[in-house]
Amino acid sequence: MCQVLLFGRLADVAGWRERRLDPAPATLFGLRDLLSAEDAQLGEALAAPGVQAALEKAIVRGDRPLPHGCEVAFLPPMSGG
Amino acid sequence: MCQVLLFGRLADVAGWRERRLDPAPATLFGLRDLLSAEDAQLGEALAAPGVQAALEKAIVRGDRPLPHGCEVAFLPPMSGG
Amino acid sequence: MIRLTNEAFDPGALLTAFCADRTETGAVASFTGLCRAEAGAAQTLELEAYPGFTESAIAEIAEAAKTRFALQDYEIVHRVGVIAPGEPIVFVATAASHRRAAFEACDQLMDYLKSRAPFWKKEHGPDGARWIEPTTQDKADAERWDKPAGA
Amino acid sequence: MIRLTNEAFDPGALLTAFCADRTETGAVASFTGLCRAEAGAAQTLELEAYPGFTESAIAEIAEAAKTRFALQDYEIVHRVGVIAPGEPIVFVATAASHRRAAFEACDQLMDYLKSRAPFWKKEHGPDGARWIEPTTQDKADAERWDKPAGA
Repeated sequence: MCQVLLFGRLADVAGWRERRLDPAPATLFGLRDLLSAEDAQLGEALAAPGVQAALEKAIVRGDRPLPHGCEVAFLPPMSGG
Repeated sequence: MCQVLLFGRLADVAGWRERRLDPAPATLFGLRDLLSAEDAQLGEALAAPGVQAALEKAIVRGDRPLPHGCEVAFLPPMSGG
Repeated sequence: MIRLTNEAFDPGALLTAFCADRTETGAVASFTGLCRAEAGAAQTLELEAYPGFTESAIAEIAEAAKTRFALQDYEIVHRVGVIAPGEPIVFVATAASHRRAAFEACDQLMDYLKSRAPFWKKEHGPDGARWIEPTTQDKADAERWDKPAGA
Repeated sequence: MIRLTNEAFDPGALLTAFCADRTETGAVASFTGLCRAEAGAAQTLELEAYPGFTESAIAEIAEAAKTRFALQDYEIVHRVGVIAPGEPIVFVATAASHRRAAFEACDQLMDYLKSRAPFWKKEHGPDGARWIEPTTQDKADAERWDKPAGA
């Protein structure tokens, strides 16, 4: 199981902001591939330059295993306040 | 007649802050000489570097005639706020 | 203190509280960012944060500024949600012994908040909504602080 | 608005009023100078102004800054008389479309107020009273603004 959060225009493109996946893919890249396979537009938005992933509220680069019950967020380029 | 104001340490040295002189000397330098003749310590303080004179709330440099009823102020170096 | 809020807030009330009971603070600088109507071009602003993540990212920057400028204290309040023209978006206050440190820290915190803080901003105008990215000026402002102190 | 006051004032109340009803102001910078106790070295501060003359001198500087930084508005409140540690001495707020102008104008106004404004300041401490003159740092801060803009 994992909780997936989308922010900014990613949420607009997907039409959802928060989703529980159970069972969840074993890795971050697996999760991204799953979301992209389900929704090609979201897939394109996730692959755009500047999109970052956060695991348990910390930015991660590259692939990571997804622990059970974790929170994953996809963050488009930040606007600032 | 003229109104004489002292500020900052000039008032401390003289022991007064405001004084009406009637009759008043005809010029600013005449006024300064009069005050210095009456009180040598004040005279010394008025001659110290950075002391300025204001006539009708405007800084003046050099001597000036003193119109009847005018306000003259002697200003030590300003501290800022 | 760092706080995100969905509710409109009064910057003056924050400043009053921030200045209270300070006998060794000589200088309090503050900045209030207000939502501009831009003569009707922008009607409302919508700001999204990632609760927890956003405060941590701001705290990291704020604690670095506190050390760099020897601040005694700081306060950052940032509005999220839908914001109407004239409403405060952000309030930053800094307290220091002397004014140069208070000003520079406040200025730096605002530069970071405007260009690098994790917010997503949507402008709702007469032609619909659009997501905003930092301006080139905002990025240049923030980069002024990237060089080491004194360089 | 420029005001001298014998009474203690609340900088937050001034900021609230200054920010009210602004739909085209993006940025409000403020500075509050507080009286420091300096761990007992200074007990109270006594500030003297020359009513009329002091406000005019400040207004000249403030109007020049308003033009230079394209300010929408400013407010300056300065305490005179006997001031206890922790009490506000000066409040300056500036309003502009964008934050750089608001910050720089506020910073410049404070530099002038601290070093060149017509006040006479006496510190009453445990060893008696002494008249204060601007520090070398205050003078250097004010001189930063003497060069033409952009130089």
